[in-house]
Amino acid sequence: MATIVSFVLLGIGILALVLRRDLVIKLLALGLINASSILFLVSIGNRPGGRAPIQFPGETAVLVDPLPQALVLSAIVVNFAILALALVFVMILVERYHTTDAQRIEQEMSRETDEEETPCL
Amino acid sequence: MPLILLPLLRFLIAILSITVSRARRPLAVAAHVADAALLAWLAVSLAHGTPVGLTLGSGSAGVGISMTGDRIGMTFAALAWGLSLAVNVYIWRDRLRPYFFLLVHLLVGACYAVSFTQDLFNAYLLFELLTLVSFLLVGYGRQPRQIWASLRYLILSSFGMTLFLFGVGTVYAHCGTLDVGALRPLVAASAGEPWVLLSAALLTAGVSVKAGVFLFSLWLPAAHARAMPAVSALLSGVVIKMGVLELFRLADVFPLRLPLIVLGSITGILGIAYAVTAHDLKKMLAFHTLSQIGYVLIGFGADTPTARLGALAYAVAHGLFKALLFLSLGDAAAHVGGADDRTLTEHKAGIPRATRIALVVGVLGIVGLPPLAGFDAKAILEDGLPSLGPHIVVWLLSVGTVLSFGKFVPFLFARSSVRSECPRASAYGWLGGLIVAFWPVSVLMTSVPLCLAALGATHLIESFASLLVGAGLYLLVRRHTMRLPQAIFRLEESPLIILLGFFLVFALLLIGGGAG
Amino acid sequence: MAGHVLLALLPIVAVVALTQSRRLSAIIGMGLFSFLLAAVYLVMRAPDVAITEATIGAALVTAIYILAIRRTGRLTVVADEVPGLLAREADRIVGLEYDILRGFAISQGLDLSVSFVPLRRVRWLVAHGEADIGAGGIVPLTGAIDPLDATPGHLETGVYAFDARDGRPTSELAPDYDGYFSELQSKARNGLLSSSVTSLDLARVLSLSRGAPLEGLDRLDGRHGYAFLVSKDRADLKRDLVRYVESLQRSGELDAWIARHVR
Amino acid sequence: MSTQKRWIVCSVGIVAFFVVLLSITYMASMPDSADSERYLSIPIEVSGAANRVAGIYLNTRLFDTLIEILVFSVAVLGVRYYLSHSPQISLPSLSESAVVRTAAGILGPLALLLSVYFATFGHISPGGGFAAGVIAASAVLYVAIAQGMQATEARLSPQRIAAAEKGILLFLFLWILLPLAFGDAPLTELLPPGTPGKLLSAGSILPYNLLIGIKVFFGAWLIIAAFAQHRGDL
Repeated sequence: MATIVSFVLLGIGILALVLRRDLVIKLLALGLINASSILFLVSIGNRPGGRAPIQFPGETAVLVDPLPQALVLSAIVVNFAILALALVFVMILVERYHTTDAQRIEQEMSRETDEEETPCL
Repeated sequence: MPLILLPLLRFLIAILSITVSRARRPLAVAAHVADAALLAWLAVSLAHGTPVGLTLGSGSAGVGISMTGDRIGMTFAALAWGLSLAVNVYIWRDRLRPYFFLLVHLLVGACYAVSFTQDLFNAYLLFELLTLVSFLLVGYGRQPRQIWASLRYLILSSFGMTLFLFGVGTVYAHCGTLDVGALRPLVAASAGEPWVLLSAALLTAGVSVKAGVFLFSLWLPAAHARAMPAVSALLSGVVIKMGVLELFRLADVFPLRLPLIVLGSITGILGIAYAVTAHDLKKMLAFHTLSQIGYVLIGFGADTPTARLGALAYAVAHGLFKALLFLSLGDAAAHVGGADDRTLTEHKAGIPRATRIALVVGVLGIVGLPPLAGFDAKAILEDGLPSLGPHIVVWLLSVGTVLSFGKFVPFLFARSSVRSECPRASAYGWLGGLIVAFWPVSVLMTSVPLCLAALGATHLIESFASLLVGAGLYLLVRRHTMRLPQAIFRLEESPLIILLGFFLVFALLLIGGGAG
Repeated sequence: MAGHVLLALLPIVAVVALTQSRRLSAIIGMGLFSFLLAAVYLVMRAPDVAITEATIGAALVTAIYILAIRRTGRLTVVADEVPGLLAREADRIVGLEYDILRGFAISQGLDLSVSFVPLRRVRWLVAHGEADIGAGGIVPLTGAIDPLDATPGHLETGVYAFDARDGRPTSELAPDYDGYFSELQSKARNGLLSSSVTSLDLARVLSLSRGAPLEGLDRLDGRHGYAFLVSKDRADLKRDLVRYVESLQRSGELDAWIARHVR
Repeated sequence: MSTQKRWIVCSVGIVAFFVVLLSITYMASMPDSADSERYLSIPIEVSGAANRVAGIYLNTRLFDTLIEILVFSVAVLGVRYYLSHSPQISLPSLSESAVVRTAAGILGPLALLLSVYFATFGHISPGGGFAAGVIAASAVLYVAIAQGMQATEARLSPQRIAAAEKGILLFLFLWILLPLAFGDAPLTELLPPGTPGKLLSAGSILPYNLLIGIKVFFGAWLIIAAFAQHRGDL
C-alpha cells in the first residue's frame, strides 16, 4: 500500500515539475519527488507486526528493519541541502529577471545573447 | 587502508582550506603529494595481487560499507588525481575565495570515494555530494546564465538520483544487502525476474543522468559550457566519469550489455551531431563530451575484456584531452573576449603561444592522430569489439570528431607575442605531456600485448582514413550552418525525456534478458 | 486503519497543494503534507524518520520558503552602485542614499530591499512598476528621465559634459552612460573614459578613484542635484518621500549624513 | 492553446504509464521481508545502542553520515556565500503581533529542552543529533520572533558561529582519523559499547550526537539567519 502510494506521489511530483511553470512550485514538486523515495524506502523496511527498532538486552520481539530508516535519515538531510541551495539560486535569478516563471526566464536569456558575457578567469 | 584515506584526507584538506585560508597553496601541494603516495601504495599492492578491500565501521562484511580497490577504481582515482593536479596548477595565481578551493577539494575527495565504494547507498550519497559541489562550482561566477544552467542541473540530477534511490530500495528489498559484490550472485540467481528488470532500469536511468548519456544528461551542455574553464575541465574530465564508473559497476551485476551499446550509440551519434552544429566552441566541447561517453559505453557494453580495458583507457584519455581543451580554450576566450569560432579567428593574434600549442595538442589527441592518447585508446577499444555494428558507429564518431574540431583550425596558426602565465603553461605541459606520452601510460592501465596490437597497420590506416574523410567533409560543409532543435534542453521537457529514456532501458533489458 | 487513511490522504494533499496558484498556499500545503508524512512514518514504526521529517521537512523547509517569498510591505529600490551614495561595502550596504531610504522605509513600516542593476535597467524597472524607487546617482536633467518622475533632490552636484570625438568640452548634452558604474570606474583607471562616455555628472566622476582627468571639461550651467526616481503613477509615494527628505533637511540630519558619507 | 493541451495530455500519459509500469513490476514479485534479517542479526551489544537506527547511522554506516554532514556544511557555506551578494533587508522585527511574540517566547525554551533530550538520549530512544540541532535552531528562531532579529543576532553573531561551525567540523574529522594513531582504519569505534539502554553506553554515539547536534544547530541557524537577512523577491 505505502509502496504504491510512493509511486503515485512520484508521478504527481513529476507532473507538477513538468507542468507548473513557477520555479518555486517546481522546487516544491522536487521536494515531493524526494519525499516519495523516502516513503518508498521506509515502506520496504516495514513488516506486519514489527515493532519500532528500539531493542533492549533480552528482548526478542519482531522488529521492523532498521537499515532503510537509517539510510533515509541521510537522504532527508541531503534533500534539504539541495532544496536550500536551489532556493537561493532561484532568488538570485529573480533578482535579475523579476519573475519566477521558468519559460519567461529562458526567453529573457535567449534575448540577451548579444549582451557581452565576460569569462570569469 | 589507502582506500579510505584518500577521500578522508582530501575532505580534511578541504575543511582546512577554509579554516586556514592563507595556507591554500601549501595545502594543495600537501594534498597532491599525499594522494600520490597513497595511490602508489595502492598500485603496489594491486600489482602484488593482494586484494585490497576494507569494511568501514564495526560491521561485518556485507553489512558495513565496503570499499574495494580494483583496476577500474584505481584508474579513475588516478585520473581524478591527475586532473586535480592540473586544475590546481592552472588556478595557482587566480584570486578566488577559499570557498572555491573547499569545493574543488571536496569534489576530488568525493571522486576518490566513488572510485572505491562498493555500497550502492554510499554511492548515492557521494553522487549527491558531487552534484551539490559541482552545482555550486558552475554557479560560482553568479552570472545569470551560470545560475540558470546549474539550477537546471541540480533539479534534473536530483530527480535522477531519486530514481536511483528507488532502484536501491528495490534491490535492498529483495537481496537484503547494498554491497555490489554480495549482490552479484543474488541477482544472477534470479535473472529475468521482474524486480531485477525494475531495479536495473531504475539504477541505470538514475546514474545515466549523471553520466552524460544523451537522453538523460540534457543539462550537461549548458552547465559545462557556462562554467569557468577550471570547473568545466573537472566536470567533463572526472565528474561525468564517475557516473560512467558506476554504470560499469552496475554492468557487473545486472545484464546491461544491450542497453549500454544502444545508449552508447544514441549518445555518440546525437552528441556528435550537436557538436558539429555548435558554434560556441565551449558548448561544442560539452556536446562532444556526450559523444565520447558514447564510445566508452559501447566499449564497455561489448563485454569482452579487451573492449572493457579499451573503454577504461578511453575514459582516461578523454579526461586528459577534454580537460586540456577546456582549460586552454577558456584561457584563449578570456584573452580574446568570446568563445565562438568567429571571434577566436578574428582575434587569433591575441591567443598566447602556450595556449595555442595546448589547443593543437588537445585537438590532435582528440581526433586520434597516432600515437597520441585518442588513437591509442580507441585502437584498444576497437580490437575488442566483436561485431560490425558498433565498429561502424565508432568509426562514424571518429569522422564526426574530426569534422567538429575542424572549427579549431582557423585560429590555431598565427604569430603572436602574447605570453602565457606560468601556472597556465605548466598545467598545459602536464596534461599535454600525458597525452603525447599516453602509450606507456596505457601499458600500465592495460597490458603490453594489447598496446602493441594497438599500433598495428589497420589502426593506423583507419585513423588516417577518418582524418582524411573528416577533413574533406569539413571543407565541404564549413560554409553551411545548420540548427538542430534546442527545445529538448529546456527544463520543462527534460524530466519527460528522462522517463522516455527509462522506458527505453526497460525495453532493452526485456529484450536482452530474453535473448541472453 | 489510521495508517491507511493517512496514506490515502497523502496524494490528495499533494495534488491540492501543487495545484494552488498562490505560492504561499502551495508552500503551506506542502508543509501540511510533510506533517502528514511524519505521521505516516510514526504509524509505520519509524520514529526516528518521523522526527527528522517533522523537524526538517515540515518546519525548517517551510520556514526558509516563507522567508524567501515574503513580499508584503516592502520597499523595492533598484540602484546603480555609486560609492558614497549607495554601495556595497564588505557584506553591508552603505551610503547617503541608503541611510535616507532606510529611514524612509522604517518611517513607513516597510522592509527595504536594494538591488544593484545597471543604470538603464533602473529606469526600465521603475517605469514598468517592477521597483518602487530608482536610486544611485540619478541626476534628473531635463528630458533625461522622461517617462518618469523624480524628487527635487537631496544633494547638490555639478554636471560636466564633453564630446567623445575630439575630447573637447561641449555644452551639448548626450544621454547618460548606461552601463555599470564599476565598468565606468575601470575605464577611468585605464584612461578610456572619454571614448566610452559622452556626459558625466560630477560626483560620479569624483568617486571614480580620484585619478580621473577632468581638466578642460565644461560644467553645465544651472543647479543640479541627486534625486530619486519614481514612477509617474506613484504620486503618493513621491509625496511621502519628498516630505521625509524635507523633514530631514529641517532637522539638520541630512547635512550630518552628507558630511559623513560624501565630504 | 491546443498545443498546450496536447502537451499536458502527453505528459500525463507518459507519467501515468511510468507509475503503472513501476507498480506492476514491483507487485509482480513482492519481496519477502525475511531476506533483510542481516542487520537485525547483529546483536545490539556490538554497537551498544538500544536504538538500532542510531547504531547503524552512527556506527556501522558512519561513513554515510560523515558525507551527509559534509553535504550539509557545503549547503550552509553555499547559502551564505551566494546570499551575501543579494540585496539586504533591514528588518525591525519578524512579527508585530503581541500574541505571536508571547507564544514564541514560551515555545522557544520548550523546544530547546526537547532538543537537548533528543541529542542526549539519541542512542536509547528516537531522536538523534540532527533533529536536535534543527529543533534548537528553530527554538532560536522563536526567540528571534519574540525579541527581534537584531537582538538575537547581536548575541549569536553569524561570523563567530560560522567559525565555530567550521571548528566543529574539523574536530569531527580529526576524531574520525584518530584510530590511525592506534593502527586501526579510520572510522573505527574507539570507546567501549557498554550496556545497551544505559545513558553512558553505545561508545562514541553519544558524543557524536552531541557534536552533530551543536554543529547542525549552528548550521541551521546560519541558514535561517541568511534567509531572514536577504529575503527574496519571489
